[in-house]
Amino acid sequence: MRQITYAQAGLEAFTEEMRRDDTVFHLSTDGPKPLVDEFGTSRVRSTPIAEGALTGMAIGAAGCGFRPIIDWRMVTFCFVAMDQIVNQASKIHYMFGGQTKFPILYRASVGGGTRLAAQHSQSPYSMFMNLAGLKMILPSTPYDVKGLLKSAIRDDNPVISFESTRLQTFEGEVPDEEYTIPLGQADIKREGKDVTIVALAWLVHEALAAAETLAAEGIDVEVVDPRTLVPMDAETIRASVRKTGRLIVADEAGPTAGASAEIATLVTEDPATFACLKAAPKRVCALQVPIPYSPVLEDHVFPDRDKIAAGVRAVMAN
Amino acid sequence: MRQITYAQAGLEAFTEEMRRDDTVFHLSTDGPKPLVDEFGTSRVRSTPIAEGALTGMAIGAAGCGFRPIIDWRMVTFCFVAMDQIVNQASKIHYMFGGQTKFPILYRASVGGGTRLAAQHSQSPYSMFMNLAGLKMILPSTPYDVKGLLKSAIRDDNPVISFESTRLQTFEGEVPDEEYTIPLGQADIKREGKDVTIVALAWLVHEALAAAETLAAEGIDVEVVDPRTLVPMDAETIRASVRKTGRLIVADEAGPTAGASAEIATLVTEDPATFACLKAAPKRVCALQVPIPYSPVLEDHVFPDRDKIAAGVRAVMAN
Amino acid sequence: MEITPEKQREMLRLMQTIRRFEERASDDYVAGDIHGVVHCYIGEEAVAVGVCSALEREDRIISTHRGHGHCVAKGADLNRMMAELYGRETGYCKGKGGSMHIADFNIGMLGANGIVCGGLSIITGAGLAAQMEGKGGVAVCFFGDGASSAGPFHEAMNIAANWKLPVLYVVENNLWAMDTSAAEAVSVADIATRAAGYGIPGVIVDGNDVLEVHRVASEAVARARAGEGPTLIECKTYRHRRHTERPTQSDARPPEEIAAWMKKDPIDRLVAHLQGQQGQLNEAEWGAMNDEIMNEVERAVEFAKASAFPKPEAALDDVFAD
Amino acid sequence: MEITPEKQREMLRLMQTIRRFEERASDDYVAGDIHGVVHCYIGEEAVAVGVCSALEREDRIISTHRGHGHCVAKGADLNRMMAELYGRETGYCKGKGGSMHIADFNIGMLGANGIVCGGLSIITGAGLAAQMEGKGGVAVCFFGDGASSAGPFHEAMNIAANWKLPVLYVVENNLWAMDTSAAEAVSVADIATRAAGYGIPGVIVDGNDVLEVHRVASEAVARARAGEGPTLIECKTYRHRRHTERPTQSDARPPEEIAAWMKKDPIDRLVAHLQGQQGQLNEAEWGAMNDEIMNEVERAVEFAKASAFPKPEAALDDVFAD
Ligand SMILES: Cc1ncc(C[n+]2csc(CCOP(=O)(O)OP(=O)(O)O)c2C)c(N)n1
Ligand SMILES: Cc1ncc(C[n+]2csc(CCOP(=O)(O)OP(=O)(O)O)c2C)c(N)n1
Ligand SMILES: [Mg+2]
Ligand SMILES: [Mg+2]
Repeated sequence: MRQITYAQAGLEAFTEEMRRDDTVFHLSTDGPKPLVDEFGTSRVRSTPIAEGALTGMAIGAAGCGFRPIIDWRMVTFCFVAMDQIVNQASKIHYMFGGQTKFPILYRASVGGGTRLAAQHSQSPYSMFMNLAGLKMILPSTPYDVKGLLKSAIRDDNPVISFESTRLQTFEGEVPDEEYTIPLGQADIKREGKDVTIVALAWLVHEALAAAETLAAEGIDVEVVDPRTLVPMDAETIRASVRKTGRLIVADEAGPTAGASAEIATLVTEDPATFACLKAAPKRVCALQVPIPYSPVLEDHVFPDRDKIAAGVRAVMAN
Repeated sequence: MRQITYAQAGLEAFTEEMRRDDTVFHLSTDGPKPLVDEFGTSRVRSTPIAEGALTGMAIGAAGCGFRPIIDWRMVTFCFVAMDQIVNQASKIHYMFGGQTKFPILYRASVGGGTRLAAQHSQSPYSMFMNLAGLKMILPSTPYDVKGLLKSAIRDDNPVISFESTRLQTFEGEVPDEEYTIPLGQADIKREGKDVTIVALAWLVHEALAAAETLAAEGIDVEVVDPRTLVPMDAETIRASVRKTGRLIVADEAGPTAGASAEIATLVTEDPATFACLKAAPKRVCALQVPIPYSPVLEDHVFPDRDKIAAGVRAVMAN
Repeated sequence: MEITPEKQREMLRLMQTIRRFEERASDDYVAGDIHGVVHCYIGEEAVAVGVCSALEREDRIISTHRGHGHCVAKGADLNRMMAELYGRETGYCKGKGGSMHIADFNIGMLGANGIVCGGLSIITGAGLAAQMEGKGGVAVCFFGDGASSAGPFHEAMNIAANWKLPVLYVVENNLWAMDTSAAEAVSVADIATRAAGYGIPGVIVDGNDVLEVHRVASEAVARARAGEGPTLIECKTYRHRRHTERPTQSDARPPEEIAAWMKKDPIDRLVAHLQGQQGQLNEAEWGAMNDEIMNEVERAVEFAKASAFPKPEAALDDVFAD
Repeated sequence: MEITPEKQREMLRLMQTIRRFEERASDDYVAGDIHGVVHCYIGEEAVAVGVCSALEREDRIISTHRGHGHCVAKGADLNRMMAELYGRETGYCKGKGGSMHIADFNIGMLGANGIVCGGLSIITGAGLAAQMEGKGGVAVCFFGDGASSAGPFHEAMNIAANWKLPVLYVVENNLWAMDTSAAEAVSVADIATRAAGYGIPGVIVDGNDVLEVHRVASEAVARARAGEGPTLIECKTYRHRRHTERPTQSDARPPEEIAAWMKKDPIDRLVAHLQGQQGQLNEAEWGAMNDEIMNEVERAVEFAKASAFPKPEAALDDVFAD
């Protein structure tokens, strides 16, 4: 099968969906050239630097029957749009009693490792998870990003796509044929029986690398990729932990009230799964600090395959 | 000892600290009358409805040696200020290498039960917990709110005080003498040996009421009030659970990636505490929905003493 | 452009409907049948009615926390409005929204909004939708003097001006934002002044003169439909009542100021106009119109009271569309 | 007010220092010694230097993602700047900030800022602090044409105007925000036009003429110190380079436009001015000044390279002040 990058796969999803449905349009600062070239500046608009306005405009246009895509670019820039996200987009369908649909795709890059320091290195998806009313995807492969983005664009709700900066150039197999991946289905990226690593985004690949190392040590690791954060496929994760009895959650975000805390709690609060736990669950996350610039500092902050492997060994020792 | 309301206790904290320190000043839409009367409109300013500007202005003034208090009023209104909170206030001390202090108090009311519907009924503290660089208090009594607010105003960092709407008129003992409560110390509001309820804000009182009911059923409940969300006093909570072996977390916010998930995970990920757990921990939280207006709907959404008691019974049955 | 006497009487009927509806809502709020908060539009009716009577059903509007007037002016059903205030399942939002969140997308009413300045970006998106639809539709944003100092105002005006979006930005300058005066909060005397900074027309109008409001709005609508872009319309008006109907609600406004504005009541003014110069409304007709409106409001209350509360479990519905 | 030849030469020295510092930073970035991203100010030096030379050390400024120029103009130490770019513990931020976050509160430099329009509210707070301190201090905000379309601009201008805060809002209109032109993004030809909407002076100045910038800034500073409130100053200028120094960085600007602006280079212009009419700088002096600056930059690089990287565990420090 052909190999394309994660970034290319995302672009394909947008292109195909814009061809398929005239009501899809795209707003962002500096509209992406391939989309402008194909669809023109009326459907692919370069905007002033006013992400709050764009985010709200999407709501208005969606309520009028369109399917806007708003690319915030870095997740950092969506914080100027937080009122529109928290107070409007996440609640509007509900507080109006479901009378109208608001199909919107918001898109943001997340993560660090780029030496861009605190403001430009963030993975704040859990902030949005606590809200009710937003769906969220966090794909880890070119295949997943394309299939999930297509479902997200077709979904009748506001969906945020968080896409890892570190994965933009990552290559993987993507079929020529059309396909979609339903929101809310976790994917078991590797089967194993001794310990479950629930890994998010870039850390899926670090977890798979750690699994190789650990296999050589006789530890058989299962790697589960939730792919969608809301709705979360708790059952796939719990079933894995019921099988292995051990849980590691690996996330590029800090641990505190993170997606990692939610995943750990979904596992431990389920009595049947709790009963199968052989050891305390463990989060392998970024240190709970803003992200520093200097390479020596930044590398110290983020989890990676070695820290995951160390976490697994610790959990196996319990 | 004299009894005063939660709201009055907060006002006393502000008044005393403004008397004590000339660099403390106050910005909000519609400046509070008692403070305006005592300190004048230069130190207690009524502002245009531009919470983003106020939030950022606090950073600038703090960096110049002042100790601003910004009252966002409802937490809802701080989402227009989220860029200043997330990208500036939480990171600025760190990303500038600690060269200057930014002592700021941000204040917000949280919670529901007021029939104000989705936009005006929110408890989103966990959104801020995932950030690093902000301290946060969530007091449950007049005594705590006064003592914690005084510490927060004196703290050299940005601190957010989340104050429960339902508690504004709640009365409790507050001494005439000056006192402060250090940030980061949980308080055991009731001792017990069978089950630990970690309850937040208004739910502390619901948990205490549930504890009375359960005592009659022979269940001895310990109620722990973290009081401060960041830094969280994990050790007091863990020690309680090591004693009781059972954990309920009661929160007016929705569960997903909430403070409740963090507290549950702090307990379960600690091997020594995990080893003492006799049952799966349980969250008793709001339903994961925006808050509806109609009383029948709203009452269905929030946790209360009955739901807490039911949660305890379920955990005891495991 | 002449406004026919029929149309003027229709405007009067809508203005009086807003007033009677809200008087009743306030009473029932204080009595405990309506919950949360109620913000009355009374005194400002000429703005909503003057503007909306310049629109077609297909045109879209967005409102504020003070939203009943805009709903009624755009043609909303009083029964479903009142049922929403009463928290019943027959309400516009099935009881999920209440006073601050009434919407009716079928009549182009994109919702009241509890966030000050929260509607500006949303309606600008509706303006973009209208432009992309290419059917000559128009979008109208109502907002307060208080909202005009918030950032989203600036972003929306700049974008709408850039793209010549068919939007009317109607600022209801009632001189106060809660207890803060526009004189304190807004750095210029006239908010319409700010239009020049976006290269678009800024018009000031007596917001208590429904015919003037209608005229100004009609011109802006014509500009918008012709593809000439947005207009900022500042309506000078006043609320007769405190910020909310809460019995504890403070009010910092000078009594003389209130008294002076009560004399400029927009309904009295239109009645006088119709009765006087034109002789188009006699006392009996006006009385009959008022009775009819009172009946309509009463029927709305009865409808609300006869309607069921939603089932508690309905709280779990409508989080997501499926 | 005359600007003495000494002062003009000092301005020249600062402008040339900015340029040489950034040329070197760019080289070392491409070579891989500096990480993340570097935005060069080259071409716009007259703005930072013209404005900052109208300030006292106690006055405060805030900057943008394109911040080196403002740092140097306000008197920052090249060694600590370069060490920060190199990610060393001797850097201004101990290696935590990098190019986008250099600050030096001791000289009133409140920081570069990676968020477009992120500085406006912060500096307005510094303006409030200056007003409350009552020592006649002034606060200056540098920001781009792109930033001027964002909401915080509006909120800050309105508040500063209301409270007559001693603030200069200096918009560096370099005609582009990344690949989007001001012509597309800003709905008026001159951003300074917007000042009228706040009731404050709006001044347009040739941002490549350091003496004119200095004159305009001095007037605004005098107004601010006298308690007369803020001024919006629009400096028309241009960046010589692409948005960032990333080898892959796109550039949508027409080559002719770039070429035309290269001819208006602010440094060439001041050199010609000093050499020509006034005869205040001969070729040898200029050469010597340049050599000195090159040495200073070289020493900064040596300082940076000789400095240690922070210890990895230092990542855990400075989350909170204690
Ligand atoms: C962002 C935000 N801040 C504060 C509030 C609280 N609030 C509700 S209405 C109001 C005053 C609004 O004044 P204005 O815009 O003039 O409208 P009016 O009430 O006069 O119709 C305020 C401050 C809010 N709803 N949203
Ligand atoms: C809120 C926000 N949105 C987007 C960006 C990405 N970004 C960085 S610089 C820039 C262009 C800024 O243009 P301008 O303000 O004119 O400054 P210039 O680069 O021309 O100096 C953009 C869009 C950002 N940093 N912050
Ligand atoms: Mg008002
Ligand atoms: Mg620019």
